[in-house]
Amino acid sequence: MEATTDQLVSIEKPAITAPPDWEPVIIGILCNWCSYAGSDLTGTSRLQYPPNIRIIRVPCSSRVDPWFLVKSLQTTADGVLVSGCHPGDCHYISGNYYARRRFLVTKNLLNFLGFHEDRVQFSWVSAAEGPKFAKVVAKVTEDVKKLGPLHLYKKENFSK
Amino acid sequence: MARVGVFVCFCGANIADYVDVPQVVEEVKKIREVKYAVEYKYMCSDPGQQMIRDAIVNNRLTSVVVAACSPRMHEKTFRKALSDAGMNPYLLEVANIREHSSWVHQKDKKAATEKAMDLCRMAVAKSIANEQLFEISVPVTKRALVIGGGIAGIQAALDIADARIPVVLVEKSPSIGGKMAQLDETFPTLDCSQCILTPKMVDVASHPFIELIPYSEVLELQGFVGNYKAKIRKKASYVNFKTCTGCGACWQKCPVKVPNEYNMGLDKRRAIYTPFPQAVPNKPVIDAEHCTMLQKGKCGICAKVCQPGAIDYTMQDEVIEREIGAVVVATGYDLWDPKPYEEYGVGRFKDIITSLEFERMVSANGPTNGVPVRPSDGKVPKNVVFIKCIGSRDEAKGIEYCSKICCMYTTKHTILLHHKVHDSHSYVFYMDIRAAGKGYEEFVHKAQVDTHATYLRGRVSKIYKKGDKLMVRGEDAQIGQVVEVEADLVVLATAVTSPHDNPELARLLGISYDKHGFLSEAHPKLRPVETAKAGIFLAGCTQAPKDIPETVAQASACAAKVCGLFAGDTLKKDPMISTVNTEFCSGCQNCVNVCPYGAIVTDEVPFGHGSKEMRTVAKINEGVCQGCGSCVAICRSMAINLAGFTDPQIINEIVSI
Amino acid sequence: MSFSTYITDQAGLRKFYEALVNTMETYAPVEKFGRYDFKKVATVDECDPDSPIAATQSIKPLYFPRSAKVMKYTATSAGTEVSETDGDPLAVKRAVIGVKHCDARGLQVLDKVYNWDYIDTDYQQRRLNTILVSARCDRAGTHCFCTSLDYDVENLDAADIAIVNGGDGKIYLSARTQKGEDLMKSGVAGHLSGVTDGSEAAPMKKQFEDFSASFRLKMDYAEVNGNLSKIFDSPEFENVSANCVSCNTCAFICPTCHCFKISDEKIRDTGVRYKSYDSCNNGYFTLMAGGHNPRPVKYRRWRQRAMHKFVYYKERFGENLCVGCGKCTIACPVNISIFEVVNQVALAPVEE
Amino acid sequence: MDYTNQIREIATKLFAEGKIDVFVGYRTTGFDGNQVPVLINGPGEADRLVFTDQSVFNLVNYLKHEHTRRKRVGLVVKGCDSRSLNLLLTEGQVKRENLYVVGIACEGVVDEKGEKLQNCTECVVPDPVVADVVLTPAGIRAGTPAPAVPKPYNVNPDVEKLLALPLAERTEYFEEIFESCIRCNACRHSCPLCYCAKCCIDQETATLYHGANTTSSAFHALVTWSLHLAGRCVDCRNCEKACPRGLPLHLLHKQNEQVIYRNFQEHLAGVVEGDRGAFYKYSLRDPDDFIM
Repeated sequence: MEATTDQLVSIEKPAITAPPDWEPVIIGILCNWCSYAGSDLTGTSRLQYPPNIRIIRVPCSSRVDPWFLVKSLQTTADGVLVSGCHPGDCHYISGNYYARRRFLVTKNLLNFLGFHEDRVQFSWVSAAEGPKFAKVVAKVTEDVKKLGPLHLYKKENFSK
Repeated sequence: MARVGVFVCFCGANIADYVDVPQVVEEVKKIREVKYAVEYKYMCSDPGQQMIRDAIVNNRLTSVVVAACSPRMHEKTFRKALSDAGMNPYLLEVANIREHSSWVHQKDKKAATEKAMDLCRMAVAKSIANEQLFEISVPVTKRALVIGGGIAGIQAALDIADARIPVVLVEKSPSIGGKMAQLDETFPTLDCSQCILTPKMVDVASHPFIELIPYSEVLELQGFVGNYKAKIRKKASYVNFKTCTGCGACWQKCPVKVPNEYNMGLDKRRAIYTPFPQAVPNKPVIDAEHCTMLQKGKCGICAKVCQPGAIDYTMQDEVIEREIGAVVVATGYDLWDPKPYEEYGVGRFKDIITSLEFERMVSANGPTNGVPVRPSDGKVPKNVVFIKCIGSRDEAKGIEYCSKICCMYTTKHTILLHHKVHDSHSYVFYMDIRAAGKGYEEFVHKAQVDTHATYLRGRVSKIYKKGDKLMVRGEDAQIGQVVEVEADLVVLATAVTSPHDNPELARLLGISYDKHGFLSEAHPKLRPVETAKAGIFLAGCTQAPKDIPETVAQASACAAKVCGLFAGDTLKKDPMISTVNTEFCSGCQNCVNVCPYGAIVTDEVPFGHGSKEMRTVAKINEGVCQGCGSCVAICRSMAINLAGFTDPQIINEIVSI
Repeated sequence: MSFSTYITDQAGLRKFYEALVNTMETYAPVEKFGRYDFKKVATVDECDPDSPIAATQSIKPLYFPRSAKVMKYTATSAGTEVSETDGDPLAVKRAVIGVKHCDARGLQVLDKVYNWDYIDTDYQQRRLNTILVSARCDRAGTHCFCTSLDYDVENLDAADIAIVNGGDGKIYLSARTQKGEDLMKSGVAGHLSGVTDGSEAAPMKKQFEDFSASFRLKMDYAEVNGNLSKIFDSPEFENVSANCVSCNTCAFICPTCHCFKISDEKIRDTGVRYKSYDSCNNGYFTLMAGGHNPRPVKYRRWRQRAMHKFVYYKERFGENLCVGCGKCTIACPVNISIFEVVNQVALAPVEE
Repeated sequence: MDYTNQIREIATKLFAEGKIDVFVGYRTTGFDGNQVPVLINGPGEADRLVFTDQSVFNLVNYLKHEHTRRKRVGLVVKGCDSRSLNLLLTEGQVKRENLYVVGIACEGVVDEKGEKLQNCTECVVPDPVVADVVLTPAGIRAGTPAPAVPKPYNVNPDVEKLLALPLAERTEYFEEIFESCIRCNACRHSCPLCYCAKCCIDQETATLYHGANTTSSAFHALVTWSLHLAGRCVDCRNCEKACPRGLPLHLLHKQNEQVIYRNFQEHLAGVVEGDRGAFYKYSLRDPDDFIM
């Protein structure tokens, strides 16, 4: 089947077909107060989601320096999810607003440089949104799985 | 080299059923820095903690990783175990293999196990970069500031002061008492509002630990928990409270008449006035806006009649400073202006009044001495229509929330009307009757039986005038028909809104507020009286609409929080806060700009070793910093780091997956 | 011992290049973003052997790469396993064409330091396996001053095979080393005719004379070198370095700068140790672990750069650590010329 | 555009009045019409100063050097330069009272071939936003308050062209850039806004993570660096001119600038006094649709 123009436009280089048993690694950077608590709620509610995500806890989405995303994509991750409190709900009053600006620019820049836009995704997940967290992780995992392994600008000693 | 101990928990079957724990232990043993790894049934149990303590001592561990449930659950438990073994508690990392692995990947043991291994590896890598941290002690000024002198502020101030902690009570108006002082009787017991409130007001005035500053407002709050400095503006009252005896000669003689706020403008007060007879302090103030002496320099009667000579027309606003350790915000509420209900003729028809106006009328000390009358002609009304949810639960015209108290006070009003005008009849248009509370449902039920009030479920669509009557057209949803009621008086149960100046207050206090202007609590369930800013607490309707018992309960809770805060001589604070490496700080002050708490100030350091020339750098105020890390991520020079979440720690996690 | 010389024309030279490219791995200047860098080429068309000196990166990276893997290691509780890195891609048999003579000359200077004290075997291996085909320029560039330095520019022995424009469409290819001679004999020069009568000497001499007459920049090396060694404390260093932006570019593109730093990149248990370029113009270059920095200010770093190039290296190895290629001047964002710097400092009137 | 005489006069006068210790301007190198920055220490050297449409380098860069730190400095700024100066003032790196700013009502500068530079053709604020005096074709006018009326915003054709390419082709293009980068950090050092004592892209600062001089490390360094300049970059292109590999670094900055301009209330760096850049403030109306 031939790819449509739209697909062509968004196919990453190099388009490598993943080995059959390949599973993507997603790094999830979650704020402690909303999204991490939400992910805990997903656990306590026993809601199942794909096991590809590795969660890193930070106090607030505003703690997330864009170079964490770059570093993740360059080393171990095939995709990154950053999640924080909904606008207005920030435990630290305004952190997520600053973060939101940085994320938009970072996401656009990475896409400009050749990363598919689904490699870096963001979500607002509140402490009450356990089901949403499960959905978000499922979506990110599926998106990244479709894209295949990430090879752009990987560190040389990357192997897994 | 780092020596890490890893303790993997079975959590009974919670983890062990879905994660191959022994395999995880085998895997982490392969990590170079891991010198000890073990699994156990319940790591959080006493024997489990003992294992950790023993291993720390026996294996000279430099950091500890516990792979178990969420760190939000047992981080504190395990930190304590580390402390007990003589290790710095912040050398602990928790790998969350229960909420993040075993519970969410129950169908795939292999994947869950692999994920658990990765999570352990990440925690080990992070723990290697962990540093010893020490709790921060902050000295405390044991004095509380209560903003607002309504029932919430009064209760909080009294409770705190009773614990022998000095309180500064700031009230905007000339007297404390707030909205409750305007009420006649209170639901559901119908006890007299004044009777239960005024003793408390008097207590406030006479309490040795309360400094009451009426007719004033907070201008500025600087500092941090335990160490705030408040600037308070005392508005010029033009009356020297020290010499004034409160005899009342001045206001009796004052020729200027002004609508009386206390009575909702239904009668007049003078330009020099005490808001109401039981006011505390019972000293008059001059309303400068209306005083002819202050406006035009003519009159001066009050000064002439004042025997103690307490009138001082030259008085200026005065700004005073108080050092305080905690703040209770109790600024109460405003009532929603029903103007948008044009179809009701609000503003056009004099005989449509608000509930608080009705409340004043039926109050014995009100403008009509307790008899409800029609504002248009002064006649006593026979048919009164009460309309609920004016503004409340109305996204189109008002606000979407329920104001919570209107159902109950409207019920009370039907009773009061029945008491005052025996041959009257009440009609109540309502959407729902929300009577959740002790004795509330019974109260509503009793009122319906006693007063024979007609309850009509439905919205009023229009009010128009017919003769001197008001015709209220609405729907009775229960019979599915349009009904029209001929009313002498219509009473609107207007919604409770946040005080209009709450946003401004929130900004000066550095706390947040919601889209309706109500101040935000730190956690809707578990921290309902704290704000996100340490040392600032919320009482009463400033946080959300609530009735008197709830308000009083919250105020007492605030007092308990304040007393708890002041229990020691110093405050202990989580050390996971930002630190500045002044060597690399370039002094751009972007962090100062971004910090939501104003926790970053500037400092001067020498340019180089021994240099006399100074340069500006950032400095974290340890007491204020809450550890959000906003400053860390925006610091281009990488001069700021957040203890517990440093760049090396996070990068170690990323690269060790 | 003398090696053979061949005569040809532009077409023959190109054929020779083509033969080289077909015979072995060949590196040549390839244009990208308006600048040239030596890259592996599959055909002569990809490259421009006559690339302008100003826009061309030196051949240093072919011997001393920007970042070389020193080792790879895996550290687990079972112990640390160090593995040599995979085969050195730069140590295979290869030829480099389009080299300027100053570049080739730079390698001779570098040889000294790489054969001293610690013998860098990687460098030696790369050097041994590489055939340098260098051309002498016909005209000096704006910032060139190679003839001003204390070595025999006429001597082309830095290259294995030297190419000189003999005028009248004639081009001379002469083998200068045994390596070069062997290559020429191996067949790549099959289409060329050898010169046996010594007739190349006169045109080559003339080309050199024309070349050396084309220099804008000339200095008295002996005086500069002599003065510099005496004026360490000259305030002039501060003036000449005033508009330097401390950007390090000069060192990174210099054919003779050879300072490096060691860094690790680690993922999980596996790490790679790299040896990468560093620059003495970098403020952190001399920062010590305890926080002391002997060269915290710009002029001290510039002094170090000038003195190392024109005095210290000379004292130790008998060679000047600058070959006069002028690349640094062109690359410099504010066009600071090391020629001007050393002249200005060395010839500034000394205050009594 | 030739203000050589006026600048010499101003510099001489400033030195004579004792208002400055050093003057930062341009001089010719004597060949190719090439101009380089020069720091003048006294009125005697004022005749070395020139200013023409070849005065390209953003001299604000020199305000971060130790040479000018303790001194009162006179300097020449064009429109874009003045925006970077504005940022340095806001970020407390220089004190306004120590500066005498000679603004140029810039008509655009040219490259070696005499062609107007791309950033000049796209320039939004050609008039200096900070200046004591402004040299205009009509004569000298007082500099403050400078009328900073941005011209219509121009998107960068290079960025747009790349954005229209399929992802893989774009990647190929950028891979060559990152592969060519030699991590000399000339870009960072020639940037007027990169004054940090410790830079995130200095190999020294993160030896464990991106210390090497490889393509992947160059990617990391340039991306991080451009994000630190996002919302601050004034498009003077000092970095691009400094790059010894000729890399089109403006692509990164322009891409960020365009995203910021489009999404954050048409934010332009350094135009408004006191504005710290797009990342140091926020609006409740910022786009949220890219977040799940």
